[in-house]
Amino acid sequence: MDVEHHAPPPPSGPVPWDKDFAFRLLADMLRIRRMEEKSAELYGAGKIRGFLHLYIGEEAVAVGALHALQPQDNVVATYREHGHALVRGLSMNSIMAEMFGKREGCAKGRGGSMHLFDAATRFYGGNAIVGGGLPLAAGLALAAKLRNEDRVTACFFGDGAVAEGAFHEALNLAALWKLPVLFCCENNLYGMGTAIERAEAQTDLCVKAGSYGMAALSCDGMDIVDVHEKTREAAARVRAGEGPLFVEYRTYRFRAHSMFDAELYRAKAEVEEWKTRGPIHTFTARLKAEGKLAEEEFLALDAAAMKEVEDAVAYAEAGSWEPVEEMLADVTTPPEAAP
Amino acid sequence: MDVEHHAPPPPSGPVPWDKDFAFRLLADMLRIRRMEEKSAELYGAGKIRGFLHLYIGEEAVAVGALHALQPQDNVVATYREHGHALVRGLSMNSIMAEMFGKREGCAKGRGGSMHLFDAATRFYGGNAIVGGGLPLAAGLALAAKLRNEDRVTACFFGDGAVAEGAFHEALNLAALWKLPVLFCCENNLYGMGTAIERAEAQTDLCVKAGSYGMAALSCDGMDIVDVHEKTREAAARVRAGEGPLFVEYRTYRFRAHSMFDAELYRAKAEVEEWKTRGPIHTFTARLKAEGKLAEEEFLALDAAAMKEVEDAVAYAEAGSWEPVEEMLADVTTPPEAAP
Amino acid sequence: MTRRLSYREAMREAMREALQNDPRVFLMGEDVGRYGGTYAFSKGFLDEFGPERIRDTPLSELGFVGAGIGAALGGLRPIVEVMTVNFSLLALDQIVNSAALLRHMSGGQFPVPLVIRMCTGAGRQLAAQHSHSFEGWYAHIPGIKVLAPATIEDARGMLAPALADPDPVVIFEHCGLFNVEGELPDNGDDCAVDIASAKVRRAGKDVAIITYGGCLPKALAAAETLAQDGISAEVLDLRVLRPLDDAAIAAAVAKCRRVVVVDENWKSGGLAAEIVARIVEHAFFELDAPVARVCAEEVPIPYAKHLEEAALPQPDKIVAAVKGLFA
Amino acid sequence: MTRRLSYREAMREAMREALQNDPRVFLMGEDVGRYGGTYAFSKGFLDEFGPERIRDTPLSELGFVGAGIGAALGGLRPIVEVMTVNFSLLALDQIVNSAALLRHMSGGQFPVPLVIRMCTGAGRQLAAQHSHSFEGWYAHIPGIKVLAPATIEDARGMLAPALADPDPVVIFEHCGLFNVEGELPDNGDDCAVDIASAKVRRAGKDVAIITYGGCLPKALAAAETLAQDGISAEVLDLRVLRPLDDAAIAAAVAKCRRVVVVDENWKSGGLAAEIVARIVEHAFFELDAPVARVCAEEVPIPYAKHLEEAALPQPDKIVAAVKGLFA
Ligand SMILES: Cc1ncc(C[n+]2csc(CCOP(=O)(O)OP(=O)(O)O)c2C)c(N)n1
Ligand SMILES: Cc1ncc(C[n+]2csc(CCOP(=O)(O)OP(=O)(O)O)c2C)c(N)n1
Ligand SMILES: [Mg+2]
Ligand SMILES: [Mg+2]
Repeated sequence: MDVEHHAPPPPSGPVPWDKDFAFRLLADMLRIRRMEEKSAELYGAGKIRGFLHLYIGEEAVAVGALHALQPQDNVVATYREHGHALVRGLSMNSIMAEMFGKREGCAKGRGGSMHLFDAATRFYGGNAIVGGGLPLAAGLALAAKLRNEDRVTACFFGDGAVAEGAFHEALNLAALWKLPVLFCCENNLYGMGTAIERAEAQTDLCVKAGSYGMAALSCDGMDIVDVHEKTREAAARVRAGEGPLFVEYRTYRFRAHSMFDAELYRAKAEVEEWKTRGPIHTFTARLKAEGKLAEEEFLALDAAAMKEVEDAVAYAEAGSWEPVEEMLADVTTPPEAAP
Repeated sequence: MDVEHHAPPPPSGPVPWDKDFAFRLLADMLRIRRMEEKSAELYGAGKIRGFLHLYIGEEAVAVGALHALQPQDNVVATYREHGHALVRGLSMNSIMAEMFGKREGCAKGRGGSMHLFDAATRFYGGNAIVGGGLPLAAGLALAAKLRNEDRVTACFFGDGAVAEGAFHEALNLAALWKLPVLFCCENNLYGMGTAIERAEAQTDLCVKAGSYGMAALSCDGMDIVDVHEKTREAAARVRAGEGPLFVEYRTYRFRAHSMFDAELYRAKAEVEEWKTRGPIHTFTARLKAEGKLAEEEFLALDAAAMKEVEDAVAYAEAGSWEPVEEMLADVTTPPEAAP
Repeated sequence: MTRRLSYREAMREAMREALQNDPRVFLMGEDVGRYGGTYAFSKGFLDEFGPERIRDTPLSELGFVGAGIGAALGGLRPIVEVMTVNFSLLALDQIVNSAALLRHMSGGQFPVPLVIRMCTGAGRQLAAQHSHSFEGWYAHIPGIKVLAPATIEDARGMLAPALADPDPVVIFEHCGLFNVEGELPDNGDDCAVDIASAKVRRAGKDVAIITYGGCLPKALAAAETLAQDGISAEVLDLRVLRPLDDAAIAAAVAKCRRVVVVDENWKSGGLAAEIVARIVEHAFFELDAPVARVCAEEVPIPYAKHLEEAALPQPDKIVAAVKGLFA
Repeated sequence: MTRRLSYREAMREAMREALQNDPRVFLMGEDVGRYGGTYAFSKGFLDEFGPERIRDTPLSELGFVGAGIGAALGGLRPIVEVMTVNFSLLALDQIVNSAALLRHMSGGQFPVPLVIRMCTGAGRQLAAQHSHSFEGWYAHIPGIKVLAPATIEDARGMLAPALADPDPVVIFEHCGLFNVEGELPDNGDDCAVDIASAKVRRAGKDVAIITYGGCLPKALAAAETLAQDGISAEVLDLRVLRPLDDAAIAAAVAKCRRVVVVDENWKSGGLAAEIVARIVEHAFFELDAPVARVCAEEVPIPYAKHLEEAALPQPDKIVAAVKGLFA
């Protein structure tokens, strides 16, 4: 490999949260992790099909960031969005059913892994076009602004998306019009098999944000404390009307890009090094060191997560298939329903 | 008007060129100016049709920049490219004939004002899609690099193009791959009727170039000396293998965007202010002040330009129409000609 | 009572009305504000409605069309003007992959009530990159509605129902029509027309000329000429390019038994092909002759006037195609 | 003598050969290098040919396709891989407005000898945004050639002539075919096939099934079934989608007098419509029945397997369509 990516030093310093809050975030990371592990297994078993992009290793980002938002906020995500959907409030049942292609899924089984949606929690998907969500997010924020709504739009995307024209156009629009968007860049150092050094002439992504006159923060995406604290600050600034803000989360994907990836493009040692910085066990270790978490508490949280996964799988299994006759519904509004 | 654009102070300092070179550049500016004025008139008379974008006021840019290139270099331009084509070496006859739609035109009359082309001088057009030329330029430079050719590709585009995704993707590619491209941004402060302040969150375009890790220079596009000297330096750096370079020419369009523009978007006073900084008369004044140019010499250059225009019009008038039966030629290679 | 106005004035009036009636409506696009609209459709709007609702955009077709989709999801009713269909290629990903798919793909949760207007067509010597007609491509996309107002009435009346439609609607305005004038029935405020049906613009019995948009005047001119030669041509204006009005097409075929389809797309794979295919599927046995097409030649549209004219459908070509059916 | 290989291996071999034989050829696209190619088509190429010629690109479809055009103008022979047709919408402006138009618009001065390869089609439960089939759109564009290799022979043999072609060639590789295996005549190094003609893949006399790409195996399966019912179906593989082989289509019509056209585009405005329109224009009086189409349903292709299957052309639908012509 001609580029190497070393993991940052392990997070340190006190966890500035009360036990309850810390537990909620830890629980959410575990819920994602267990759901993802199960999903990989179910993919092997042929229950989940299509493309499946796992979030394992990156849990601190979605959990830390989404807990900094409020219920009225909008969320726009990518095809690697199971974790975001779950933390945003979609039931694991509806996510799992969606991945099974069942009608009880959050998109009736039409979308699958890459297209989770939920109007109730303002979760706008689930977009399988890299960069496709960024202009949408700018528009959602424009609507909020013109309607004088107290609403931040958080838009998640990867480092790979930064090279797309859509990124450029959306960031410029958002900055030009001072739209309340939080651009959440999950920099896991690779877009599929392409290391950021081979995709970006400028690998300091915060510099890029500056080229739109946009404020930017970078944080350690393996450290849920850093993620959450910085995102909270960032969201507050956006909410206060400062305009858009760019947050870079430096993170790492422990698994393959999708289920079809032989991982020829990165060294095993690099992956192993980052794994030692796994967001769940470093956070757990810190909480334990501070005496905020006992092993049995951890096990209880983990058991709950596993139970939830088990239930979700059962729910998905028991789900139904959308009848073929209904397939054409919702392509457009039926004429009779139109005003 | 809620934004104002003041002209920079008039250029000063000695003209660092010998008389011959200074005359050539002055002559080229005059050739463009007279050709453009005539074109406007011919548009009124219905001889030239379609869209016609005049370059009046911006002559120092094309003339100063293109005289910094070498014959083996590539040039990629926009729909406001009559001046570039002329300075690059296309005959005024072939340009005028093209605008008349005649077969003797540099694109057989198929392209018109926005689509001048010339393989002999490596003039790759004439592109009516804003930003469309930038990826092409990166590709031309990639070919030169892979073929080990001593060839710089100069790509002209406006401030408006900077907002396009094509700009972003092309600059990143060029910087990432260290391609020999000179990105020549003609910042005339407006994209059609939209002032740069309403199009770019970051109006310092050199900052944008920096976001691709690309070196950037800004120059006074109303001062042919500044344009030429900086472009020469820039081209030399690109030729030496430093990678791409971004040059901003701060200039101003004296005429309407095209022949259909009521110019509601800018104050007359602003236009008048910039006109006092016209590149031809300020350069003329400097040469005269230095004793390098006598009034009769100026008049002779101007007369020669007017004569060339007159001849070009006669040539175009006398030209022929491509027969309709040949219209389908060159859509693709005819099967018999294919290998 | 009628009043006379141009296509441009009609569309302008329609936009103004929409902006006045619904605070959720706003207009966004390149040069819609300070410049007054590329084709002067929105001149004066900036003063009347302010820069928040008459929103000049940077040159970022993908970005601002996508932002329009997001704004629609966020509760507004955007009118996004893409200057011309030529530049809409840059935005096509957002139109297809977001606007058109979202409602279905989300299980019905996210309809996108967006109107996209764009100028289309050739005929003004703007050369190859500025003379496209991609209506056929747009009409291929499930999830959107495609309109082509060809008359003053439709230019005036299609916008309101398009904005009321819960799904994305793309409106194609042919650049050759902007200065055409016509009479509009003085209905007070109710100018809305349906956006579901095709319309017979001239009744006839010997041949049906099926067309839309910028080719409608050419088809009508051809029908005049044909009348002098004793051929009675019906002219059907499709008006709505997706979903197509199959009943109206079938009725025209049943009545005339001979059909010429006219559009400005390149012939291969243009919208006319779809019309032919549908006629074959639904009314094959009612045809007395093959269905003919008069479309653009398969060439980048040239700048020179005589070549541009030769490349585009023209009344004489339509007349010749009709006569060919009687040969 | 024959040898057995997969579609993937065939295309891979063709690329390798091109890279070995012509130093002007290089491969560029997302993840063609370190990753080994999204579908493993270029695994090992990076080591063999180096990063200059096996060029990983950033996610910038418009940019790197445009760069491919420029590189072709600059004297190279690029093979640009757009990962899938879905993402090609982002590059469509460059393909239409530069690659396709340049030669004509420049008065013949600037041909663009470029090959663009892309994966197309549905059937792997990738849902709406990853299941498009826009071959019909590409086949609409004058100035480019469009190929759809459906067999091992064509996957192996179309690239060389495409690279030799002085104009842009777009090659659609259907994702459902990659693992299909077949025999290849062992011609030594000469694997090139023509890129001008359609080919009869199965001879028959009662009905012609006209198709291409990923639908070819489905058409052949349908023909088997029909044979059991006593209907002899000819299967014509178009192979070249632009320009279409009119003579081969006319021959199939003349022979069988009944036709079903099968493709995976959405029905309205898909390529099948063009085939129908041409048959009507050139062979109307030879038809014993209307031409039928079997295409994708007009719906964003759903993820769930049973829905995806229902949305796509299938052998049983082809069989039913054929039988409908005899009813
Ligand atoms: C426009 C587009 N091009 C290519 C792809 C194929 N693709 C899917 S994910 C991906 C990598 C994206 O990387 P990044 O943005 O860093 O996100 P990550 O997968 O690392 O989370 C690619 C190339 C796509 N889905 N969309
Ligand atoms: C992609 C695209 N969008 C819109 C247009 C219409 N248009 C032509 S020129 C222009 C302004 C471009 O401004 P700029 O890049 O600053 O160049 P200038 O005209 O000032 O030289 C616009 C909007 C176009 N030709 N292409
Ligand atoms: Mg990444
Ligand atoms: Mg400008």
